[in-house]
Amino acid sequence: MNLSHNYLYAAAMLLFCIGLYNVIVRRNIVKKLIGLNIMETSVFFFYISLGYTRNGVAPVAGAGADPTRMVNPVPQVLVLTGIIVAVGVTALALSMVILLHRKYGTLDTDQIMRMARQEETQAAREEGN
Amino acid sequence: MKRLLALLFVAALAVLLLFLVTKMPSLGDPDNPARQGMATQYLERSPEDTGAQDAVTAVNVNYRGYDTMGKVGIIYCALMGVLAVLGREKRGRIQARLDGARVAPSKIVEVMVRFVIPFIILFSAYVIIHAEISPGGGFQGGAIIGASMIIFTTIFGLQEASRRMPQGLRVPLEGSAIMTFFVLGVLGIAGGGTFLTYAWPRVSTSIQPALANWLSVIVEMAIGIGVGFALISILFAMMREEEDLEPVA
Amino acid sequence: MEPALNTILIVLLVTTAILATLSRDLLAGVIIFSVYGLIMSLMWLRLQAPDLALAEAAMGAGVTTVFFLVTVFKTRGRDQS
Amino acid sequence: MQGKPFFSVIPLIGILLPWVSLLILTLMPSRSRKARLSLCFLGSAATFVLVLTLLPGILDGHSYTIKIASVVQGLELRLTVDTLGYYFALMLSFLWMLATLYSIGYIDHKENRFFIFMALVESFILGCAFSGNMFTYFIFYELMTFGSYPLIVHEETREARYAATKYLVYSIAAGAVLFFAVVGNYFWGGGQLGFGQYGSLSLDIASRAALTTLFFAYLAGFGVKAAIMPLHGWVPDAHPAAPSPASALLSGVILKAGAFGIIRVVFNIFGIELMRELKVFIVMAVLACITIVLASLFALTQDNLKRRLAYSSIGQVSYIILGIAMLTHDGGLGGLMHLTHHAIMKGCLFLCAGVILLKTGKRNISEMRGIGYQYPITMIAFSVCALAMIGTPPSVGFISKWLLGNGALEAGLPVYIIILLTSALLSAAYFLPIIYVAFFRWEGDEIEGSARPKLSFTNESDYRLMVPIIVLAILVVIMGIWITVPGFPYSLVSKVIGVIFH
Amino acid sequence: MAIFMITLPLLGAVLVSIVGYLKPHWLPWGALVPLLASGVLGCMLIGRIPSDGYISYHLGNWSVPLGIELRVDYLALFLMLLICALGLLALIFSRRYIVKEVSAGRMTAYYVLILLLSGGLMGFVASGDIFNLFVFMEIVALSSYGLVAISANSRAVRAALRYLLMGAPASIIILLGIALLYMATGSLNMAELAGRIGQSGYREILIASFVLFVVGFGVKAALFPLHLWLPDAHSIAPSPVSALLSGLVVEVSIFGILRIAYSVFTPHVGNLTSATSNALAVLAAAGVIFGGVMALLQKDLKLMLAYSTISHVGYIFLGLTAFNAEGLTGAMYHMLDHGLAKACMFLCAGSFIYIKGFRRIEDLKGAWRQMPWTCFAFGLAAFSLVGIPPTAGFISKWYLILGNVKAGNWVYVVVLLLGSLLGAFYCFRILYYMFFQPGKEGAWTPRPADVPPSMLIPIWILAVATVFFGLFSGLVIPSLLKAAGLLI
Repeated sequence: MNLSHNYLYAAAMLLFCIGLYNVIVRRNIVKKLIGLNIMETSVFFFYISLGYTRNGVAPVAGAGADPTRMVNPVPQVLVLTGIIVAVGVTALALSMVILLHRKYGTLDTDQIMRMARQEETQAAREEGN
Repeated sequence: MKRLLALLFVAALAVLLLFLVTKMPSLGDPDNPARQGMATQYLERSPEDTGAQDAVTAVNVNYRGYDTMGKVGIIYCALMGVLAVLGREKRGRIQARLDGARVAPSKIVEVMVRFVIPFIILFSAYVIIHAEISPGGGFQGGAIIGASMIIFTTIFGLQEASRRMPQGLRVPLEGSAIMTFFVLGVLGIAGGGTFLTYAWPRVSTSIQPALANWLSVIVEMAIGIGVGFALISILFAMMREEEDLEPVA
Repeated sequence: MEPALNTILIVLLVTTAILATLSRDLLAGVIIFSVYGLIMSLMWLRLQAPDLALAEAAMGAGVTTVFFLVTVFKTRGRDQS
Repeated sequence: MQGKPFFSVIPLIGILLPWVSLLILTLMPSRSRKARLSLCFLGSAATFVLVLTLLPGILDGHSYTIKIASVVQGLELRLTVDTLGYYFALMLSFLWMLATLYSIGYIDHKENRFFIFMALVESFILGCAFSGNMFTYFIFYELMTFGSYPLIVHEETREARYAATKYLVYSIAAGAVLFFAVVGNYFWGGGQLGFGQYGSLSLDIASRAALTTLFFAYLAGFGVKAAIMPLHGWVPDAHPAAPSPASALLSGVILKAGAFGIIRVVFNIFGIELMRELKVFIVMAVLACITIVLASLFALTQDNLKRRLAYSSIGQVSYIILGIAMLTHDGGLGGLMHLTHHAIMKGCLFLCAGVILLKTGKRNISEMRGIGYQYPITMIAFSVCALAMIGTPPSVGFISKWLLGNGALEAGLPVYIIILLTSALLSAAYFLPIIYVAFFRWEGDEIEGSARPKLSFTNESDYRLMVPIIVLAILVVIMGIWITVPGFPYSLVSKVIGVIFH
Repeated sequence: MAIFMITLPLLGAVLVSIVGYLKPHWLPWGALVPLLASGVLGCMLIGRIPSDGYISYHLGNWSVPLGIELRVDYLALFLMLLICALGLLALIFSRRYIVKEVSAGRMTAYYVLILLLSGGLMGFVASGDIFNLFVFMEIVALSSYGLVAISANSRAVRAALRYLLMGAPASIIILLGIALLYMATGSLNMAELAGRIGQSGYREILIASFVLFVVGFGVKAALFPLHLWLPDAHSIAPSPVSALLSGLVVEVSIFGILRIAYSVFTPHVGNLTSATSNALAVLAAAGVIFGGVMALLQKDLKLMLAYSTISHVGYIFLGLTAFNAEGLTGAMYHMLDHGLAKACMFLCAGSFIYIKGFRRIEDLKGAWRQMPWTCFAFGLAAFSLVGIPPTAGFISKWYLILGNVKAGNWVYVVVLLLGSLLGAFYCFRILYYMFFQPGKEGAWTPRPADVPPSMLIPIWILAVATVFFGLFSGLVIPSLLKAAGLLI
């Protein structure tokens, strides 16, 4: 039960943390999204490695492969869903990024927030007078 | 400062997770809990239950077909979300005056692409239909269809692409997967089973596996078409230029 | 399976994951990310998950990367103008 | 109660009847003022008559009940007319009828809103009187709280807004505490909230600490409305700010709703044995005494007439609390009867103050020299009620004080009598000056030998204002002389008290 | 039957998109049909559920470990009906309103997304398979991102992107939690999991997965420290969407935690999760106070409503963490009350925007002269939100406090009372402005000129429903109590 034996799990967790760090720290939205995708793939990696069995074969019958040596198909199915979700979320987020870039001409979250604050204050001033 | 805090937080998280890893069942052990229970049943029963050699496809389409319906719904959601943000293009073709997608045209490339794309589509059809006995399936095939169209678009530009695939064609096909699922579900109920039953209890047990097999092939094809066209529409929406930022449905 | 190759792949994965967001240039980052996806699909192939390898290669590495590229190009074009 | 309650829809009708005038006002907001408002008066009068029809049955010791809705078994919205509740209902519907008549002559702007909320609050507070369990009582009590907000804010001057907001803040806070009390009662009482028997809680279903907490939660929750001393802050602001009929109802009925809640808690929820067991009644009594004395002292310092009256109501309501807290036969009798007595007296006083305010616009007592000569009937009524407040026989005030005194002796605590006498003296000290100023001073009397003005009955105001005042003033005396007339407080209260202190 | 309640809106979404391509002006009517149908089905389902259990529906005729199971108990059916009702009312409201905030080209997407949202919510509630739960949660999440961004101005897109950047990691975290759960037990079906968690030897992994679930769903449900996305998203989205997000999405995410905490990690193995649920309760209490105070400080009406949502999420969590039938019933009933009342208030805010474009609270001074009906409905909803008898909010608060009194955690009782005090203050401030304050001259016409009936009717249905479910809570409460008792 030690790390060296579960090194695949450990790697998945490591990647997860890297992705999370990117999501938190990066100021560029596209980089945030890349980090997001890294997180997701790491979780998928975790799934697949927990489905793996020692010197197993792909869960495809025929060619006389016996079911006892096959790897666990369930995590693979779940991961398929995960991949779909990842693509969908990424596409949606990127479309938002494109729109934001049309409005603000930048991808930097801090700059966007600054501009937004300026907008707010201007709007408030206009309401004032 | 913020970076440092984040780093510390993530590092702490990493330590926790690695500690967790040490508590996990050993990797690839044939008798850890995950391998027991339904997994073995799937592996043993899937060929004669569903007539599909590939256990993943069997589980994906047949045992957990409801999930797959959900997946199609997710892609459809993503498409609608993109359209909600960027808006769909005008009826008919996209007037791509300043077409950012188009690269400098070169005769050879165009000929190559014209030549290659049919084969790509053929390959995707193979991936979809052969999912029963070999790796692959509707989603992968759909993605490949989408990829081929992406190549086409990058070479010939949005205008041409949207002429080949007008909105009137895409709108119904995007949702085809969900509709197919619904129809098959109702058929399953009509066939004496419950929603999304492929091996209808009403028909004789001898042809049930074949029936399930064919129905799942249909499902895979529907998924492929739906996912492919959803991806294409997303791509078009993202490639459209600012000129028609405010579209009319 | 021999863990050595897996270890190499994991090292590659981690390096690409780190590099993907370090580079100034978004385009390079996206390309590195697609490389990451391809290595990941290779890894899954070695873990006896061919369906997933295919899916990841087509979707994770393929379609997602294309979306990223489109975004990068569009945003780029604006920055210059 | 004795005997099983009969099913009857009359309570429900009684609660819904005031809504008639609400419907009238909302459906025809701009028809002739006279027609609309007299219809409203008819609505409240009809309510009073309806309540009156129940009198014989109640005197025979019956009680009527109807279930409106139920959440789960035992936790239900139920109206039950028992003797105690009927007593309160009779008093309030009578007073309400008079106040409605009065406000037709008094209210001059936004009368639609005012009358709508008058009707609403009447129906809600009737619900309080008729409620068959603490759950129902709490519901109607809260509704009454929020319904009476527009009555206080009606003038929409700054002080009116301030007073109303203060009132709302106090009431909401109290409502939260009360909410906890009711939930706790439901929990510790094992789902028992009914007023069916005298004392549904007992020490063998809940711990002493829990019950004590519960009691103080109730006391704090109702104490805000009943204006027990640390919680009385909203009263002196609300009464002057509100229009006079509203303030008459405030001190006559709405303060009483709090007191009535405490009566319910003491007699029906806890029961006197448990009260004696828990020793909490001492705290009640002490608070009440403090309130009585301090309120009278505060009243002395006020020059604003309605403010002075407000402080005096604070003190008078505590008479009721004190009487309950004595836990003796006569004490309870006096306290319960004072509920009505004070309502009549103070209602009449506020209405008189309203007439003066309306006619002369004078708020302060120091400005009222010789007012008795311009408005003799009003001021005579005022003086009658004032004397009754002080406790001079023959009047209702004397009756309740006498009974309270007996109760004090019965409880073996003569200190209460001292308190009562002190407050009587103090109330004499703050009521007699008004009468003096009204009748024995006049404009320019500091000049030697200036003739005192003649009594002039000409500039008395019209019947809508005068009738309620006169009726109330007469009642103050009559009720003080013929005590045992059926329908008068004694006939009803003595039943309840007799059952409780058998 | 239940399956059609879920799939009809999904199918309807596709058909509506085609309708939107062919006949755009049929959209508002076409979108009503699927939800209406599933609502009718739900009403037919009411009697069918055995009072001591649930309907279990095996999809594809596969027995439990193999296939996916739907299980509809009274709690689930209760929420599904709420979803249908609110979705329908929001759609009816949208017909006239939405042109104010959404450009014509996005109309189709709007209606399709609302249908997908309702279908996903119902699927989420009814699912008895933990991974299926995740799938439908993703449908809900994606459609809500899209709906927040639908007005496609910069503020909306910013809010949506923020929502997405917090929501997507949350769903990844939930995915990881599912992985750990599956790793430790080897099952995905909730009932089976509940059985296996007992014997499973991997305590640490189970605890970790529970924590991950709580964090993930906590983000979706805007649990106190994870609420950062909520105020923007809920206040900037178009009003019917805000109504759905505040009235349904948040509640249903809490229902997800309820499923995890009660159906999967049953309270019998509470020793696994007690520490986490105590932490949950503390956070919820903090959220109640924080949301209330922030709501008091707001100037923007919809922003204030959004913050009060945070506070009410705290209420519901406090009901859950009481771990007894009364608390659970209070939580469920508060979901109903908050759903109705908050949706009504958001729709009222929408009609103020529709008439005058007013968003700030000061602008509402004297509003009732022009819009009496809207203002009175708002008042009713506010009463219900504060919990003044005899509205539904009163009953739910009754049971929340009763549950906490029973559980003996007095601190939370005090917190609940304080929360309702705060709620009273921030609601009555608005009512005071509306009814007892003279408006700025020219702000409101003295003659009543209210919103069109197609917007007024949904508002009033909601407002009356709050009172109705307060008076006649006897229709719902007993079955809720029984169902909750079964879960304990």
